[in-house]
Amino acid sequence: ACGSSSSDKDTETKENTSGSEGEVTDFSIAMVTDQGGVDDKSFNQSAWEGLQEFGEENGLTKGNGIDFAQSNGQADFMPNITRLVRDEYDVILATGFLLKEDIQKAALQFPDSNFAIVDETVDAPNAASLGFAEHQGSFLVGVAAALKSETGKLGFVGGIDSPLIQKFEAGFTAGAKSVNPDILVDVQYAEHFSDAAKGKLIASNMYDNGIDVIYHAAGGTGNGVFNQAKDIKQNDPERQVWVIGVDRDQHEEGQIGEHNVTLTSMVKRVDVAVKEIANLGKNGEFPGGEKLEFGIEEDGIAVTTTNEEAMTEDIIKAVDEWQEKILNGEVEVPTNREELKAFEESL
Amino acid sequence: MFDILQSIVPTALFYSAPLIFTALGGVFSERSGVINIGLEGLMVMGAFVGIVFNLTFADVLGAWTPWVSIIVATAVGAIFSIVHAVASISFRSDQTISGVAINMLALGLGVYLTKLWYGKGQTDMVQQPFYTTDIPLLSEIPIIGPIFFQGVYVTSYLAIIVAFIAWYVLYKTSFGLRLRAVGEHPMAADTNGINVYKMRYIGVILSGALGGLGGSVFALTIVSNFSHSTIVGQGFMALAAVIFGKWHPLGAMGAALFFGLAQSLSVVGAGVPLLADVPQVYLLIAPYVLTILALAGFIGRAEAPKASGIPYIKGNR
Amino acid sequence: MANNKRLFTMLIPIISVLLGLSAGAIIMLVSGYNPITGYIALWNGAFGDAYTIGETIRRTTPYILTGLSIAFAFRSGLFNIGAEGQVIVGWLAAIWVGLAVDAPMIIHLPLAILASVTAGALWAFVPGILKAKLGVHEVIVTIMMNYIALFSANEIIRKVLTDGGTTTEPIAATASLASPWLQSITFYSRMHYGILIALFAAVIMWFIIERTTLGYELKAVGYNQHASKYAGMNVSKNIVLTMVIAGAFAGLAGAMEGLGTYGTISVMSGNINIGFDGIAVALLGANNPFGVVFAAFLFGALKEGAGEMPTGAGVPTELVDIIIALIIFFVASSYIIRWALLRFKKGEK
Amino acid sequence: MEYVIEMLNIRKEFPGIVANDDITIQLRKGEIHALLGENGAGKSTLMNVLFGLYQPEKGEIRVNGTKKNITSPNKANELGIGMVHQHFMLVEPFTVTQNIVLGKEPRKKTGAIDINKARKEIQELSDRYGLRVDPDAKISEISVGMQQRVEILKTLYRGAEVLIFDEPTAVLTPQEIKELVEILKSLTREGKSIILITHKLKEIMEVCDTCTIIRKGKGIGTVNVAETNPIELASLMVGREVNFKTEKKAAEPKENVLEIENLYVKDSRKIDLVKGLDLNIRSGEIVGIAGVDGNGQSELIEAITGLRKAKSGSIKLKNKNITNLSPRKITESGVGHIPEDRHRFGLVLDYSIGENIVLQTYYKKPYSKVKILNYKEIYNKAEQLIKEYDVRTPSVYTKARALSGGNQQKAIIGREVDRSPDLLIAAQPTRGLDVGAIEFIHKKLIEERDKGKAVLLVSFELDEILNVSDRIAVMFDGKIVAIVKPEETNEQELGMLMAGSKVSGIGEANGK
Ligand SMILES: Nc1ncnc2c1ncn2[C@@H]1O[C@H](COP(=O)(O)OP(=O)(O)OP(=O)(O)O)[C@@H](O)[C@H]1O
Ligand SMILES: Nc1ncnc2c1ncn2[C@@H]1O[C@H](COP(=O)(O)OP(=O)(O)OP(=O)(O)O)[C@@H](O)[C@H]1O
Ligand SMILES: [Mg+2]
Ligand SMILES: [Mg+2]
Repeated sequence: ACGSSSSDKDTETKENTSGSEGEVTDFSIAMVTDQGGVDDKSFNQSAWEGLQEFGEENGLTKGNGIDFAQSNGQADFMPNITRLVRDEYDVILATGFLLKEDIQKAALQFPDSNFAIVDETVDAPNAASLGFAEHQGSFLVGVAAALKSETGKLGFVGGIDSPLIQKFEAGFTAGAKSVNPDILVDVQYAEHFSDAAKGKLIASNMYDNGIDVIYHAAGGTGNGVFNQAKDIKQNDPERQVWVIGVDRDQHEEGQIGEHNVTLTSMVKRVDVAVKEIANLGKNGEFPGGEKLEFGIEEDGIAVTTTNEEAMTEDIIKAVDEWQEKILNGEVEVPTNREELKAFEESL
Repeated sequence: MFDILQSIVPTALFYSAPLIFTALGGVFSERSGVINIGLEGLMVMGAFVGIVFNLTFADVLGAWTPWVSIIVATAVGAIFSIVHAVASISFRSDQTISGVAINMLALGLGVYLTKLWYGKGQTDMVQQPFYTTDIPLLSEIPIIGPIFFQGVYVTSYLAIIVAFIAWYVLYKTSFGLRLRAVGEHPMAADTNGINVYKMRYIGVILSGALGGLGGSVFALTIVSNFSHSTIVGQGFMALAAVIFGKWHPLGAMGAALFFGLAQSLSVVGAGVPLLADVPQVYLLIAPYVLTILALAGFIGRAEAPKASGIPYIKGNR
Repeated sequence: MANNKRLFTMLIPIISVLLGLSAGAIIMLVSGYNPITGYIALWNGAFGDAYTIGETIRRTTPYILTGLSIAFAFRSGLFNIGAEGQVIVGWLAAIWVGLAVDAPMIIHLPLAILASVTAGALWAFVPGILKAKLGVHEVIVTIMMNYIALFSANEIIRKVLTDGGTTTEPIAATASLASPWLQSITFYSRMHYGILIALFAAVIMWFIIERTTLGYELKAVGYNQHASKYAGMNVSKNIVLTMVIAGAFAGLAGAMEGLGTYGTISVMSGNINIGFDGIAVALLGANNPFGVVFAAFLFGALKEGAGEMPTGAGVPTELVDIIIALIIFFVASSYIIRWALLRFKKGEK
Repeated sequence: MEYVIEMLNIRKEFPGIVANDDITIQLRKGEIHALLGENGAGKSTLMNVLFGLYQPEKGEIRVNGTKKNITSPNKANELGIGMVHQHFMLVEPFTVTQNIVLGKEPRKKTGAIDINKARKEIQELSDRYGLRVDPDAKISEISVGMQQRVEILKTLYRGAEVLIFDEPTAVLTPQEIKELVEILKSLTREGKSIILITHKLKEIMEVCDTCTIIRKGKGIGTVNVAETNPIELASLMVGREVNFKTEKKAAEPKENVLEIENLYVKDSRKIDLVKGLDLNIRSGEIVGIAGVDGNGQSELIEAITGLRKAKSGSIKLKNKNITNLSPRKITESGVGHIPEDRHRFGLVLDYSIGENIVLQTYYKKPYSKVKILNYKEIYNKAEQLIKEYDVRTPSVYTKARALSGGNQQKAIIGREVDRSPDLLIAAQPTRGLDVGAIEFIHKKLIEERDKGKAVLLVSFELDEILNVSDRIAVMFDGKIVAIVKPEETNEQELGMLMAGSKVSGIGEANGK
């Protein structure tokens, strides 16, 4: 979730700039990571993969048409953006809501460059905002969770209480209640994206209280949730405890012996969004001043089914049905607590 | 009530265990007269080594991996702390400065090596972390058993046992007497034929070992991987536990348990109907406010070992 | 003799920096990087052009202030690990005033700065009064206050300064330290007038410590509380005052970030580290105000330059943390450097 | 081969100073050998060399005729050399037993210290040499005298044959000194040999067999105590004639300066130590308080100076009530205080001499204006005072820490007297100082009296009390139990009064 998800600084993937092959374009695009590197197995990584794919298709390589600048903290954002402006990239892409202010400022300062930001909205004629319909994905994993739950109690662990994470919370709750209006959803925020201990404490408390599926949107704090679920599984393989991953497929994190506690993951296809904006830019159609939302329809959001054992036919079928309802507008997924309230009342 | 205890106590225990180990390390170091602000760095080093070793040798060692990992982390922590020892004992550097440098060095080194070896800023999750168990026999005691001995990490009890060992060593053995003497009045110890430098080296190295142990236990029970944000302030909480516990092993243990309990309560509290309407921020800050209140209310003044912080120079008064 | 001493105080930091950089070069060599490209990247990242110089100065600014905060407390024998929390509340207060007040710059800006100073001072007052009246160790209380500051600030940003959001609106221009002129000469770096405030604060600290009766009392209390009491000084008052002034410096550092660099405040996930780094800055600067300025600049340059190392040379930025840590060790172990220098000199004769 | 210890032509340098320059001292078995010299002459340094704390640049040390290299205190212990340091080497939070066995602990099989065995061994030693201690008491809870006995036991426990005492009597009360003398004698009876550093010539005459004198780092020679006298010793040591009897005119006391009525003060353990004390001092007189340590003297002074709260009663200075005012208010009302513990209270050791000179006046003109210090004035004042009071220091910028105890004391006295307070309190003002410095300080106190000031002198040295005071108030159990005139009493009588026994004819007096 959340741009500031745990985060790691990165190492350079040591690729050398070499002559490019294939069809060459003089379009160039570079990205600034939020607090994390392009190998964070999350957000930044996904964005960089999108750029690389774009590069492959267009004969661009790192340092030669595509590039990234890594930020280790808030203090690095602006220097990185400015450096890329000075290096005359056509489009400068920022991954994560943390960069909002800086991109906003840069867009006004450098009217001749184009900017794009993932996960936030900025207001400038030369900047595009790339949003995701996280609520839609969260709705679908909510459906899966409700169907999987035997106790009728679900948990949601958020990183920092913020509009973005509330979108996950609202979507998840709405999805769960759509399946089972009586289901209970316990919502807790760790107020930290990298406090695994807190995550574990919350998860432990939730599982103790009979919750059997927890959806986390908490970055590194989620590690603690996985650990607690796996610990329970280790001691009692029969017990049904599940975690729902976020941002990317967190199947690997859930593996414990022959079991896997990751029910599913709500994947944000940042790569899809990034590739799209790159292509638009290349074709001279940069959507400056616009706000693009990548939802289920645009392939921007996906629900994984890697855990075949857990995601039974029934569940997948139900998820598909609800997905259809979202696509055809039958269901309007709430994006915040107020809308959620209205949604619940309408059930 | 019983249910609440049964959920609070084991969580408090797992939260506290790494702090107990590390704080005990701090007690040894400071009792020998060397301030150790570098506990955070020692934990980082322990977490790093514990995770890397675990990842590397899980295939070979199987179920023994976490145990061997924490032993290795203990050893590496001990070796790493020699840097602090050399600087602050032999080179007479300001002990606070040296400790701050330890913190920066450990984090820098840990993340640098992670990037060098794994090509990314964080490691994968280990496949062989610690798991909770029921302690044989004890867990069958009625009432007490389920609360204290079911679904707990063995490392939590190891921490408590180590605290009692530390107390025995510091207060009952001649080694402990000498170590404390060196921290109170090094010149008196020196004129009694005790090698002040040697004792202080031992004190610091013990803190490195226990800090490394604490860090690796934290990583292998709670986080499962290593990155720059694996240890974020636990070392400083351990330092607070040292002072809170008045530089006494059992006091430090008590303080660490107090922190664990407070954290656990703040999480459990969110689910208690009575507290449901209390804004979450109050529960979040409650553990820290409680600590301050406890200190102000009834723990009060605590005296550090007299000579701590002062490099010993032979012949100087 | 006296000459020697002065020479050594000058030489030791320089030797330490050189030793730290050499150690960094060795580490790069061992890990298969080219140290020369590595250091060229570091240099370019810090001083490569007007822009990076501007950013280096911007980064130095809050370091100076947190360094001063911790150094000031140390001079009175107190350890302020709480600069971190004091920065947060200072930052918050500055933004609050920046957003809430409507006034011409001549009133608005000083008011916002004053708010940050007051907030930092109040935050440090708590450990100060507990230490003075109840003897509670300031280290624990300041650590706890850091967490309280973090969580409370986040809550206030969400509930008061925004409508459930994570970042506030930018402050009014009348409360901003940002300078279009400074930005234009540094290719839109975020350098702002705060550096002048920070340097001025260093002078103030020097003046308080070295020239005023207050400084005389604070140092006396730091050295020997019994003698201070005997001399008729109010030890409790001095402890509280020291913490309050230290907190004021740290709060001001928050204003630098809030009014100068960012113009906003965002919900924070964990430490912002300006306060913790301030400990190293203070110690590196030997708790002397001008030493602190020098150390902050070194710190700022290394940290700023580090950003260029991965792109410029493929070296992980953490190398710089290692180098800084080693420099601190070398400075701290000046005794051994002194000893080596003396041997070297004797050998020459 | 008759010498147990020989230190031959020892030279020891410190940066910028030669502390020992070609000094020789030879100790016979079973004798008590005095080491005499002014403050800073190099006595402690020489003994630290013998004890292995310092390595000499030149010279050799022989133990029982064989040359030895004493590289550490451990080595010295092995060679049977023990030292009782001037500043006790005791770990305060530890018990007596723990301090004695530290470093050589009897152990049980479990690795734990065998405290019972240790206690037994200590009991045996203490019985044998008459060294009464409470094995289970904490050091912080026992008297200075007992602390010293612990130090002696420490050396004996380690099998010392040669014992070095560095100014053992400086901190003791007359009673305790008497006990110590007995202990020294019993040690030599048991065949131990002793080197004794002391500034008190009377003690040398009383217990020592030989005496080696050093002056400014150089050995002056060794004399047989039986063949010399105090006057000769003093002039050998100082290099000039020394006056023993302080010259003074009769006092001319005038109005009351200090009036204390029914004062009660608690100590840090919350026990009443001053219990209904009455005392008055008039201008132009020196009142000496005689008493055994621990009878409330320190608490009395701290209450007068505002460092400790009085529980009840009143303290008036020139008719103004100063009870429980802040130390600053009291100082400003005209009280000067030469504190008992100069390192703890008297000086900020890390401040320069100059900065220490203005410790109570820094906030006043001309040393500061509108809270800004004027260092020129401060150092001018300091220059003036170090000249006037003969403070030997490289400069006024030197840290107080680097000065010898005597010179530190002179700086404090200069500072306090120069403020010209109406009441000057001098607590143990000459403790640890050489005769020259003592003479100087006594002269200054009397000068103040003659200027019409009131002086309160607290001292454990009955000599000092008898020589300097115009009236002697005997303090016992928190009260003044008698007021006597120095010319109408003697040490024996004072000793009895101090021990709490009433002497006929004097009875109880309240000083009114
Ligand atoms: N560690 C040291 N470093 C530098 N100078 C020293 C040191 N120890 C002693 N001195 C100096 O050596 C000289 C001799 O000191 P020493 O302590 O031997 O004198 P002392 O005869 O014991 O004096 P006192 O009667 O005051 O105890 C003094 O000038 C003192 O300042
Ligand atoms: N590092 C040092 N540098 C300079 N002088 C020193 C140093 N260490 C000790 N001294 C001096 O050495 C002398 C010997 O110390 P000693 O223990 O004999 O104390 P002292 O002079 O008798 O004072 P006091 O009796 O008040 O403690 C003192 O004058 C002390 O100031
Ligand atoms: Mg001496
Ligand atoms: Mg002396």
